[in-house]
This record gives sequence, C-alpha cells and structure tokens, in this order.
Amino acid sequence: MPRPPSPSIPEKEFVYGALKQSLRLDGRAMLEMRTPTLSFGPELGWVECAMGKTRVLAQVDGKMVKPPPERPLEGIISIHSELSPMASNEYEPGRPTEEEVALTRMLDKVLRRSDAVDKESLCVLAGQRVWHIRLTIHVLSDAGNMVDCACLAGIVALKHFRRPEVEVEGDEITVHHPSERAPVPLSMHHTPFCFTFAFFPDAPPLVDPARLEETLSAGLLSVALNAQKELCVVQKAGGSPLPAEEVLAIMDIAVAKARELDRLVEARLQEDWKGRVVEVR
Amino acid sequence: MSSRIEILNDGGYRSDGRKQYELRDITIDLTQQGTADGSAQLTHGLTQVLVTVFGPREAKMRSQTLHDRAVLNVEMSVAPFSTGERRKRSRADRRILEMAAMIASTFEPVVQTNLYPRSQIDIYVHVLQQDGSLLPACINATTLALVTAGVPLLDFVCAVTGGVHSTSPLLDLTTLEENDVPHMTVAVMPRTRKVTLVTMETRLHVERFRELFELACEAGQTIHREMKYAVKDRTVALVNAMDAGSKGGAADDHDRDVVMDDRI
Amino acid sequence: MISFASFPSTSEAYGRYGNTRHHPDVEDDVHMDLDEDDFEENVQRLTVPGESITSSHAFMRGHGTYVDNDEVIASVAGTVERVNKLITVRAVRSRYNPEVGDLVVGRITEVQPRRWKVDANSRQDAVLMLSSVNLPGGVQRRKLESDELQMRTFFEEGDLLVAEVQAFFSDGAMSLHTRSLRYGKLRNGQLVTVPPILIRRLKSHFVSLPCGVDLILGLNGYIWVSKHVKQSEQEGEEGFDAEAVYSNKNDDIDEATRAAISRVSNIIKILAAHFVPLTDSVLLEAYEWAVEQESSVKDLLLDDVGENLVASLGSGLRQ
Amino acid sequence: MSSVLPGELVPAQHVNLKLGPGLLRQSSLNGQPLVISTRAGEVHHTTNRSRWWIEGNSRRYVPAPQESVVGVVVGRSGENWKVDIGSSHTATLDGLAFEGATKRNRPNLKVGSLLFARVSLAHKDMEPELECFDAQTRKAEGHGELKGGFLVQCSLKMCRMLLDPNHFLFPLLGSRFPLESAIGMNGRVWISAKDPRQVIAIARCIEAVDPDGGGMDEAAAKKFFSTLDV
Repeated sequence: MPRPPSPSIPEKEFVYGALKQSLRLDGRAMLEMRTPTLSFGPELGWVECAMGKTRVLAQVDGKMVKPPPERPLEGIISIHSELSPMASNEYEPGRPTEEEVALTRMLDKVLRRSDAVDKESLCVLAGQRVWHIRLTIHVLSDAGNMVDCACLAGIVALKHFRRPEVEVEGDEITVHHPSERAPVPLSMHHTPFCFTFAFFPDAPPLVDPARLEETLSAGLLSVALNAQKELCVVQKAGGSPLPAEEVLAIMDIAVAKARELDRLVEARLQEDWKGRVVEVR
Repeated sequence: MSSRIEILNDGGYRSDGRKQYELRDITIDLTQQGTADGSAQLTHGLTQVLVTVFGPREAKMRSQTLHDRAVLNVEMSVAPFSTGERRKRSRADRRILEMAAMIASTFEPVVQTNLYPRSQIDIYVHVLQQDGSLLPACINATTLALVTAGVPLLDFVCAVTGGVHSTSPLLDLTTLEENDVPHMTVAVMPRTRKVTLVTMETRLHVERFRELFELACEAGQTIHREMKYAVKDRTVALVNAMDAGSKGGAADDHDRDVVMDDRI
Repeated sequence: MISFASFPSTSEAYGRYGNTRHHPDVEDDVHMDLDEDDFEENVQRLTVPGESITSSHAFMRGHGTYVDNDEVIASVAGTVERVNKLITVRAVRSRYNPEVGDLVVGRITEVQPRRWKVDANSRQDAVLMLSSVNLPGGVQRRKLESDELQMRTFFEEGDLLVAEVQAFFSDGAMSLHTRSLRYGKLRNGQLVTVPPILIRRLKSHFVSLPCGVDLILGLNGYIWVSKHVKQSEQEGEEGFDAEAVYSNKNDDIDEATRAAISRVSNIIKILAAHFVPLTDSVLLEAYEWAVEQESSVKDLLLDDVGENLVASLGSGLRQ
Repeated sequence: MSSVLPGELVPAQHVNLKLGPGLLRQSSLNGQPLVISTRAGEVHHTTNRSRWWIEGNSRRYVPAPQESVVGVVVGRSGENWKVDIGSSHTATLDGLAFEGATKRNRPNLKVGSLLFARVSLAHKDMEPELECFDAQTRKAEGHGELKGGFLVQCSLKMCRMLLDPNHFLFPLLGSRFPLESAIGMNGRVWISAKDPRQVIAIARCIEAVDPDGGGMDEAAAKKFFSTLDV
C-alpha cells in the first residue's frame, strides 16, 4: 500500500498561517512542551512515557555475560528499538525506513554514546563477568516527536531499573535475589534529555512538534543535553538554513527546558519509589 | 590507550604539526569522470572522497517520484581500504545510511529541486580514504559535484569540523583528534551565513559549544573561498577553451553571431 | 585567523581543473589575478552559485538565477548573459535544456501504451507519441489499433532515432516527433556523446563530410556518425519506404568508410575533451588535419596527438 | 437500543427485512433465517422494524453510495482524478463531474486539493467513484473544491453526530462566531472561520467532544469552549 497522502493544501496553508501568528493547533504556546506522563510498571525498569498521543514503552533488563576481549573492564549496553506499523500508518514492516534509522541512531547517541551509564561500574569480575544491560524501546503510537519521547522513556527506564546486588569473593560470584538484598540502581554519569525544535518559514521556532507540524516543518533541530548545561547531541541534518544566532538561542531555550524536565523526572521517580519500598523487601 | 598522544602541546601545536585554527590542505579536482554529469574529488588532508552526480534525469524509482520537484538520491559507499583497519562495511550500515540521509537532507533545501518535477538527481559518494572530517569532506565534494553538473543551487554548502581540547578550540580534526575530543560538524551557506547542518555527538558544555560553533561558521567562509576558486578556475578554463575553439571555426558566421549576441 | 597548513603535495598528476590549496604564503595571488581580469574586461562575466549579480529592481531574473532580498543571484556556475533587462546565467556544463524545434538524437528506453519514452540527455525522458511518427503505408495515415499492438516493430527499447522537439507537457517533459523523412530510426553508424553546450545551433544539423561520413549533430549532445546516404534516397518525398525506415539491419559498409566513421568519432571525442564547440567547418578542418598526419585512427586518442589537433585548429586563420 | 458484540444474535425479523452495515443473514440448522452481528456497536432499527443496522465507532471508512465525503486529491490518471477518502482504495473522480464543467472549462485541481464530493459508486470489487454534482440536475449542491479552512479528522461516530441538526456542538460554536463546515461521512470535517484562533477552537472542540477522543458531553464541552481564548 502506498504511503498515506501528504497533508492537503488547505491544511498546509492553515498551519503556516496560524504559526505566523504563533498559534498552534493544540492550543500550546510555541515553546511549550506537551507535559510527559510517566507511568511505571510493576517491574523495575518498565516505563511508559506519553506525550499527548505519542506513547513509547521502554523496558530494561540485565544479565551477566562474558565481556568481549577488547573491553574487559566495561559492561555492555545495547539498545533495541523497532518502529512497527502499529505506531502510525506511515510505517511499514520490513526494510528499515529513514525514520527508523534516525530513531535508532538518536537513541544510540543520546543514551549510549553520551556515557549516561557508567559502564565501568557494570564490571563484576574483570574479563570474566560483566553486566549486559538491554534497553528495548517500543513505539506504541506516533503522534509527533517520537524521538524525544523515546529518549525520555529510555533514560527514565535506565534510572528506574535496579540490578540485583552481586558479591565477589575471589573468583566466586554470588547474585543476591531481590528478596535477600535490595537491588542497586545503575550508576549514572548524567541524565540527558532530548528536545526537538521545528522551523517554519516566517514563523518563530517551536518545540515538541505534533505530527502535522513535524510533517510540514521546513527543518528540525534536535538537542540532547542534561540539567548541568552539557550538550550531548546536537543534530540538525539539513532542513531550512538558520542564522547562527538562532541556533545559539535555541541552545539557551533547551537549557531551561532540560532543568524543568529533570525536576519532573526526579519527582516522578521518587514518588514511584516511595510507593514501592514496601513491596521489595 | 596506553601511550596517550598529546592533542595540543605546550607550544600550541597539534599532533600533526598544525596550529589550532589551521586547516589541512584542500585539493579539489573537478575533472570529468566518465559519463557522470558532474563530479568532484576532494582531498582534505588524508581524507579523500569522490562524488559523482547524475541528473536531473528520468526517475528510476517510479513510486518515489514527486510531482512538484526532483528527488535527491544519495548513495554512499566506503572503500574497505579507507581506514587503517581493513574492514568491509555493508551498505545497510546504519552509520552510512544516516550519513547519506544527512547529505540528502542538507542539499534538499539548497538544490532548486522545484525546477525539475518528476526527475531524480543521483549523488554517489565514494569514500576513498578517511582521516577525520569525513562528513564535511562529503558535503563539500557534493556541493562541487552539483556545481559541475550545472544543477542550480541557492548557494555553496561549506562544511568543517571543530573540536575542543580542554578549553582550546581546534578546527578540521583528524581521526586521532576526533576519537579524543568533543567535536562537531557545521555546514554553512556562505552568502547568507546561515547554517544548514550542525551535528555533535559528544558531551560539551553549552558555553564551549557557542564558542566553537561561531568559529566553525567562520571557517566555513574560508573553505568557501577555496571552493569558489576551484569552480572559477574550471569555468574559466572551459570558457576559454570554448572561445578558442569557436575562433578556430570562425568560418561560420552565424555560429559566432549567436554567441556574441548573448554577451554583455 | 583561519588558514591552511601546508604539507608536501602527494600527487602531481591532478587533472586540468585540479587545484590545491597550500599554506597562504606559498601561492595566493594567482587566483586573484584571474578574477580581476574577468571582471574588468567586462566581456564575459563568470559567476558561481550564491554570487550576487545585480539588483532585481532594474533587471529581470532568467534561467540560472534567483531573487533574494532584491538581488539577482546566480544559481549555477557559468557565464552571465544579458538580453535587454533579462539576466540569465548559462551553466558551463549541464544536461540538455530542450527548446521547441530543436533537433535531437535519442534512444528508446521504454515502450508504453501509444507512446515511447526516449532518453535524450534531458532532465526527464522525452515522449514520442505513436501519433507523432510516420506510419507505414502513407505518410499522413491515421493510426489504427493494430499500430498500437505492433509498436515494437517501429521502435523498440534501445533503438536510436533522430527527432524534433514538438512541444512540452505541463510537467516540463518534451514531446518529440519524427514526421519528416529526414527523421526516424538511425542505422549504419555510431553514437558519440558530448556536452550539449558544445553543439551550437546551425543552419542544418545534418552534415555531410566529403569523406563519405554523415553527421547528425543533436542539440542534446548526442551525435550520430554514420555512412553517407545518397541525397536522392533521403529526399524521396513520395517513396516513404516503411521497411527501410524502420529496418534494424545495417547496410554493407566497406572498410574505408568504417575507418572514416571511427576517425570522425575520435575527432569529436578529442574536441569534446578539449571543450571545443563543434561545427561543420571545425570538424572538416580537424578531419583534414588528421588525414594529413597519416596517423592511424586509434593514435588520435593519444593525449599529445589530440593536443596538436586542437592547436592546429584556427591556425590558418590566425596567420 | 442495545449493544452487541460480533457474532451475537440480533432479533431482526420482518417480512421485508433490510439489513444495513454490520449485520449478516445466516440460515440455521432448522432452515430458519438468523441475523447475526459482525461488528460491535449499537443495534438500530426503523420504527416499523424493517430496516436494521449497527452503529459502531470505527475510524476506517467503508464507502457507501450517496454519502458525502471529504477527500484529498492524490494524483491524476488521464482525465480522472485520484482522490484519497480514507477507504481501502483511492476513489476516482471524473474530471468533468463538476457543475458547469465542460471539455474546455474544467476545474483546476492540484495534487493536495481538498474536495467535498459524493460517492456515486461503491462496490466491494471496484474502486469507489465520486462526483461533485448531482448526475440528474448537474447542480453542485455544495459539492466541489474546498478552498482555505482546515481539515479535522474524527471518528465516524463523531461525524454522524455532527450531521445531526440537533447536536449541540455547532450551535454552541455558531452562537459565538460565524463558521462554515463540510462534514464528510468518512471521518473528515472541513471547517472554516475568519480567524485562525476560531478554527483552532473548532478543531479542539470537535476532538474534545469526539466519543473516541475526549468524549465530553454538552456541559463539559461548554465549559471547555469557554476556556478557549476566542
């Protein structure tokens, strides 16, 4: 089946016209994000993140493996993400589409290459046993800005996950069942968040584009950074050219957004953890 | 790494003897390659890429034809011998696919695709040698190849990499430096000084980013000058050859008239 | 502040349009001179994409330019041309830009219902409608359904033909016609491709060289070099012989003619490589020179022979 | 009015029984004809119990003759336009099926144009066909190209509700500002008003009231509408 038709001319003209007056279809301000809703599953490391109708499920598990000989002192983190046709009727099964490549690469850069998780702390016994942390991302529904939502779900899942406590005596490794000893969280270097900005001709940039805005935009710019003002990923691959000052202005906006989001995530994690303590022991 | 190589020594020199803001040699070869409509071979230090452009021509992929503009199709291949470690990369490698997609989306707003509805412009990028700054080399070579193919562009696209070693910004990184310092790629359109592409994959503080970003935009202008010279050289050479040729055949009066009329 | 570091150049053998940038001290003024010459002489102005040409208030933009902020800006690299108020930039090399009435040589790529698709070195394949070709049994006969079913007996994939640009479709694709006895399928020769800009508009694009070789200089840069066909056969207005016109068989070609065809083809290739515009007189002069040299046909393709050939052109005039 | 799940028995019996969408006639073992549902939804019937149908709330549109739909032009093939109406196949629209269209003077549509058209042919084995006029009178009766405005997608139930003149939403909005709309049976509603703010308000209200979206009732919708800045 062919891809669904691109938005009609009246839709396009209306969106451009409205954005020129800084009006968005869902009533948001230009620099207002959809507030993410984080729900945690019964298991640790099971997070569903929803931004409007965009929903992404992230799940983390860990197992012990033998490390590859070239990196005997580091744990392994692998990210699996798949965009199935279930997310939107624009995605087809089979060959990885451009969107899927973009999503996989972005997750890889934001969550893995930015060193969010301390890989050395995942080493149990040098060259013998390390933790292999697997993060699986399912895009349940794509109603725009799936990349930000997936990155958020991924990082929260990593923060929510606890691995079993391990004890090493000589060459002997004892894994304590969660009922014996409380599992420990992953040691994290920092918490990067991803923000996507969309650009339109003759209109100010907007953050967190909805589906229609994303399709009609003249260009997208994604920034991943943590609350400590450290940029991890900046990605503007093509799209309409921007003056350099505008790019820098967006960095400042992203810095403020990251602080806000960091607070929200920490609060939700604490809230969830409070409700959980009783269960674990 | 056991023996760490000094990225920037006390004298302000980098591992290959360059200073902070020095770019590596650029060699541009715009000689025609086979039957391609346009081609450019660009050597940037030890990084070498060859780009050939075919088109605008009849779209091969009927399903992807656009009714109002041309499709840009970028295919990238990396020679197995291009790196120190001989390694065959499959064409479906996500990194290569991503880079090809980045090149395509960089040029989509720059090429006047709306002049060629239902056509296709094929851009084949061959990486022959890599020593850092691969994406900028590909982008610069693609710009030149499109220019030689006579494809209308709004402007050149000039790309460069930049990195930060502790607090000192560096330009045009080699593989060695890319592995060690946070770095970014910036592509600018020199006339309007607008930025078409920025990518960064390593951790860097916002303030450092700002400094490096501005520097890289400036370096883009320097690269532009070189690219412009190369294109002008070629144009002059071709136009002169054509003039000499028509003088030789001056027996045709009507032929000369057509040419002369058009001139300012 | 930003400069180039210099390393010993690894390669000497870069092409004619090669260019290496070394450290600023090494060589910098060469290019500058070039620029100034071009601009001050005001004979021919060269430009590159993104370069501002003039203000858009006084002039109109034509092909190869666009308007931004009240400035006319070039979008291709080439020569600036002005006709009254219209500014155009002609790309020094590009695909063929068709105009109605142009003579083109093309190759059939596809047979579709009631039409053929023809590759003519343009941005889209050209269309040759079944109704735009001469059908067997009378030049002006109406097309029948049976013709639609046997389109491949007229032209099939890979066939070469000469045609004229008739009109354009709304999407810019060109429509061809072969409704003249001089147009139609090509036989008895070979195709040589050159950049379209090298083919100038001539009084006639059918050129007969005295050496028994016919040339068809398609404005799209495709040149058909073939054995000479007698005028009487060609001009036979009444005798439209469908079998001969749509035949796929070559006539007998003797060795001397074959050598002549190859020699002409090689000359065209050399001239194209040196970017010399092709006209009948240039070709003739070059052919005479080649025969004088008494070198073999393949030697023509050697670099130095080619250079001598190009140098010899017009020498008679300059003396 | 009762709700059924697929496969349930529906007590539809009439000498002149006509079954609408979602119902299937089967013969049971004793030869007695049975009617079962093939969709989940509410069972409806006419007052004389001769016509029965099921009203569900799907989003997938199955074309039915004489229904008005909103479509997007996706291409042309010869004289005809290809129009996406959200059904499983694109519909065909004759280039001359417009009021006052002649061979010389035909509407100038583009790929991406919006149309309000009527389904003239819907058969399970054929592509649906559309027309923008009444084939008898050759009058447009409101059909044709929709210029300007905006397109809202909603559930099929929502557009049936909007078509009901007694439904509260459009009177509520219309009391505040003038608006134009074209409601397609395929879950697409074209709306137009003077100010983009108003169009956005309409779009958000439709989504809020849609039983498949916010599902607000009249009071809630009124309250929601008053919070919008128009």
